[in-house]
Amino acid sequence: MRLESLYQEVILDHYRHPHHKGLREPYDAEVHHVNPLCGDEVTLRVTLKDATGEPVVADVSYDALGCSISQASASVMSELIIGKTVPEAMGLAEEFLRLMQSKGQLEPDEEILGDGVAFAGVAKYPARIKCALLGWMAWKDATAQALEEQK
Amino acid sequence: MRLESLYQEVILDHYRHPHHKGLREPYDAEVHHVNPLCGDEVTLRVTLKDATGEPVVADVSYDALGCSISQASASVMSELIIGKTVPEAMGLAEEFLRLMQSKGQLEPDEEILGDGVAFAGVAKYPARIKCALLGWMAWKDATAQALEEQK
Amino acid sequence: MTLDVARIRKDFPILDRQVRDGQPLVYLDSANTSQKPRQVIERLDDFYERHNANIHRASHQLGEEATAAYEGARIKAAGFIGARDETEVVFTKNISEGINLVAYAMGNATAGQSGGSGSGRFRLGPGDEIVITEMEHHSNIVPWQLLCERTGATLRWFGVTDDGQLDLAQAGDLITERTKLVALAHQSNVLGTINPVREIADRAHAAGALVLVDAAQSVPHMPVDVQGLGADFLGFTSHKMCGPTGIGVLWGRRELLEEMPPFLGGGEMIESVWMDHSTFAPPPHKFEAGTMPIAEAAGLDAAIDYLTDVGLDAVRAHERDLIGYALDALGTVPGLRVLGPADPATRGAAISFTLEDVHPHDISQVLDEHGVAVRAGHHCAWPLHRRYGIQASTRASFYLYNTRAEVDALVDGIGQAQRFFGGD
Amino acid sequence: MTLDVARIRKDFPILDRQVRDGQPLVYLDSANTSQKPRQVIERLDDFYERHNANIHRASHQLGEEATAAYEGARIKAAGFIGARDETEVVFTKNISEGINLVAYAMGNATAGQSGGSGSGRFRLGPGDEIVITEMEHHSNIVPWQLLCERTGATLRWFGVTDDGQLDLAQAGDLITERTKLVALAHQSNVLGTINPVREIADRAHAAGALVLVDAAQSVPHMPVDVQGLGADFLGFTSHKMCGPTGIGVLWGRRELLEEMPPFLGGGEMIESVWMDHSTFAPPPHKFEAGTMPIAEAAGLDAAIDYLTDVGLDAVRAHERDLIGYALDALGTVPGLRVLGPADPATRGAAISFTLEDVHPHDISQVLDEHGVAVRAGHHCAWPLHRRYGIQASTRASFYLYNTRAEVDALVDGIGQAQRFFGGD
Ligand SMILES: Cc1ncc(COP(=O)(O)O)c(C=O)c1O
Ligand SMILES: Cc1ncc(COP(=O)(O)O)c(C=O)c1O
Repeated sequence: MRLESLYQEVILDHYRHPHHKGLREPYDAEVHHVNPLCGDEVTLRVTLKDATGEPVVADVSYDALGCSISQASASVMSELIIGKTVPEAMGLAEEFLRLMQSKGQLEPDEEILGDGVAFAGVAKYPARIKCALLGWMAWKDATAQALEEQK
Repeated sequence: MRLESLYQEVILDHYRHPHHKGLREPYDAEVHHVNPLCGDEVTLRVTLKDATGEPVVADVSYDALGCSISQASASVMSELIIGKTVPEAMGLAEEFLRLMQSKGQLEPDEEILGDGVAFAGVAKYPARIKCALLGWMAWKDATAQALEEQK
Repeated sequence: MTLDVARIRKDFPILDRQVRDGQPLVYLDSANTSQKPRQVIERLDDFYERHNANIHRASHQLGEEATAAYEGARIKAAGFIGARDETEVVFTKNISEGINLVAYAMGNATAGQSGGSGSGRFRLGPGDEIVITEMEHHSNIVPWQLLCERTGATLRWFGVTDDGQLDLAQAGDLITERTKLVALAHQSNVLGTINPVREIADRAHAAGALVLVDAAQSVPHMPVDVQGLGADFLGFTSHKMCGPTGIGVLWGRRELLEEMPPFLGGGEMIESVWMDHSTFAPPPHKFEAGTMPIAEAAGLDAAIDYLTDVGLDAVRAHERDLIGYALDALGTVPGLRVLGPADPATRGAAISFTLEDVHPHDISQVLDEHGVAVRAGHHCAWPLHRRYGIQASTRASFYLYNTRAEVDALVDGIGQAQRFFGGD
Repeated sequence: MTLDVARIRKDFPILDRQVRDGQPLVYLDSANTSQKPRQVIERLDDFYERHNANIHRASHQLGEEATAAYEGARIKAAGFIGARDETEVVFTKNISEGINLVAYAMGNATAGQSGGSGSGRFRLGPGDEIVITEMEHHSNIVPWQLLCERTGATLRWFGVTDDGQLDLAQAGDLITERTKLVALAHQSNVLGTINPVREIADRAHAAGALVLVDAAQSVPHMPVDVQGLGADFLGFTSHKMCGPTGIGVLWGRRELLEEMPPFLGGGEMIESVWMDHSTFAPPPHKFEAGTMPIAEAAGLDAAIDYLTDVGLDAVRAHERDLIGYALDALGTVPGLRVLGPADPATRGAAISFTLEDVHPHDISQVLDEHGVAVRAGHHCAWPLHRRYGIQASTRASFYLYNTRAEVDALVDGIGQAQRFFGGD
């Protein structure tokens, strides 16, 4: 049944037990994003640290109200990018965006996207793509702000 | 041929040799009306006199730019109403309006409308009805103003 | 006065569709947009295949026919809502434009423009108030926010009670001599609530205010009479009433339309144009700039014929039956909370609900997988959702072509969603 | 690159019609509105019969399909005119609305509203100037008059030469640092003149002004590229290009659309709504309030496909042939005076003329009686007619489905009108 291809077990797991959820201090930037089509919201904070000259995603914390897809996506995202350098994380965000825009034609690489590959089915449901991207867009925005402030 | 039922000889005669045309002095009221659909214009003056206690249409003079229907209609109108009392003339205007709105279903009374009956064919061409009414509407407007001023 | 729903369904070609790999379509999203009977589709075809031309401007036969189709639709629409005559009916692209038209006319009056015969009652300034309600559709909120921003007037609103009614206790405080206009929905697109428009209109008029009724959700579903409602303006939208997209109606009392300055400028709305100034046509043409949705007017005419033939009393009765049946059935679902009135007699054919632990987007997705089309989200009524402490809801909405069996399919699908997301 | 007109005519059902008791239709009024090929009509049917739903808001299959149809049309339209991408394409109900949209955005900016990222260049006040031309359609005159009235800005205009060209000698005087916006037609709907938009746009940009191009009469008839023209805004209207009524396009440079405050408020154009304020979606959605002409967008998509398949170069070449043929033939008619350029290379497919002693209304009536549909009047360009000292003209306008034989029928009919009215 198609429902299972959309709501893979991995997604439901992250939805029921989201990782890194809850807003934490301290943070470098906080953003609030909404999905105007359905009203879903996410408040997201990002903390960067600068270890080796390259900024690193030290923490991502968030509070999200929304459907299983948007919640699970935020959870998977934080899982994936915490600890990565900002360029690496931006690369992942691009990769995930590409997957979402693929109309289901792309075979995602689990090596790269980890649990993110479970969202491949979402790409077939245009109305849900914004749900899956909500957290990622918030993170990109928050990170841009944090980098801006560090200048 | 239908063209002849629209453009009856009477209409073409009035068009080629309009009666009462040209602006005359003195006058009680002057109006300028346009047909916004095609740009036709009429400037019309009316002079009333009060003979027997009832106002009488002493003169109607006009200058008109427009198609054969609008020109001929103004000519026929002035022919019909000059010399009539205002209530009589208003009655004629009503009668003519009724004819125009009849969609060609009404048999006009030559006793009442005189040369005006020639316009019966116009009622079948909705786009031309405004042409035939242009002069009449101007006259009604001018007369209302003239009466207003006499108060 | 019962509907022959089986026969009606045959008029709607789309109801034969299958979705999601072979599921028969169960369309429960008519409050969003309705489906179209073949009578309407055929009317559009006929217009384009036989009568298409621009209107008013053309002195040829097609032009006459197209003008007759367009102006005939105006007469039809006027009769449908009890307007005094067709000069009170302005065609717009949807009801949103109609509401904006009134708002901009007020803004333009404030900026000194006039409709020819004075526009005093449309002028706004600091101290003046516009009153709306918390249950309005965004289309009846945002235009007034923008207008108030531009003019310095103040926006106020009726709150909503826990059971989804306007809080009329606030009326005395809200509607005062400062009120210039009260704008409210005849029927809420979320709660289904049918508002006491007449009562509020009487109060508004007593205070010297104008009344604009958003009838987007009532005109398609029940007989509506502008005189009985005591409205000054009333709008509705074709696509929700079996008609085509691209056209709506703003009805306004003639003397108001005369006073109002124009909104959009362009061809057809003028009397005369010079380079440095223009004069304007009388209403309704004053408000119709450019080439209007001509074929769409013909389609709306056919839609009104269709609804009139079926009978709006019969439509309303049928929907009341469905609402009653649906409210009962939904009442058996654990964790399901219906927003709005519980009595089918006081509400229309939209039922919005929340379900414990399952997000509306997820419910609607499961339903869609079973062929059941509903809407999830805030339904363009975000403030109303905030009022009830929720982000979003799921809305099932009914129309003349829906059946009890489709309500069963809805309830069934909700059960599936609960099982699917309920596991741990 | 010659057109197979016989084959093309088969695509247009209405061309089989007979009018006025059995006359075959000779439709020479396409500058007013064009006829529609069955490919467009069928696309509308298909939408209503299989895919109809509201867009964006719905998370069901029909909603996905309708959204894909609507947004697909946006992508198609963007490609058609060389837009950077589809976010620069705003759907409106016609081009008149598109022009008003820009005018109101400027008015709203003046009233202090913003598009989110500042709106300085849209603010107007006394001393600022808007420049148009004497050959504009009312839809590109009246919105600017109303805007100037509201803001205190001044309206100025290019005059027109005796042979129907813009008087470019005035450019230096007209386009100055006071100029905020220059709005002009790409092609005159009366004279047929194709204006040197690029040249004027370069001057305008050098002076810091924006440029709006009314392409209602060019986009249907020739390849148009917004970049090549140097436009900042460009509008066109579906019904003149084989598409349905009820939809038009306003293209605008993305950074401008971002800066501009919203125009119509309502569902779909928002980001978030509270009772006391709202935030707005990014363009193009910021400018699309309420339910849009969805089926019409699908129809416009089909129309663009149709024109692209035929090839706009071929359309233009065919029309040049017809114009040349018609100008020659009309030149033989005694007392006939053609308005506008004499060279088919510099003009489009509309030919307006006057005839000594026969009023345009009377000519068009006689033509209509012979099945020939033309337009008589001022064609919504009243100031232009005054410029030439005339009240009205008769306009024959051609499109891809017209033939030389139809030009013959026109000339024939004119002769009949002369004979009919010439006698004394
Ligand atoms: C040059 C020009 N501009 C604007 C318009 C207005 O188009 P619409 O009536 O579709 O808004 C027209 C046609 O009527 C036109 O020819
Ligand atoms: C109550 C109400 N008002 C206004 C609207 C807006 O209608 P439209 O989108 O056709 O302008 C809707 C529907 O979307 C509605 O339900």
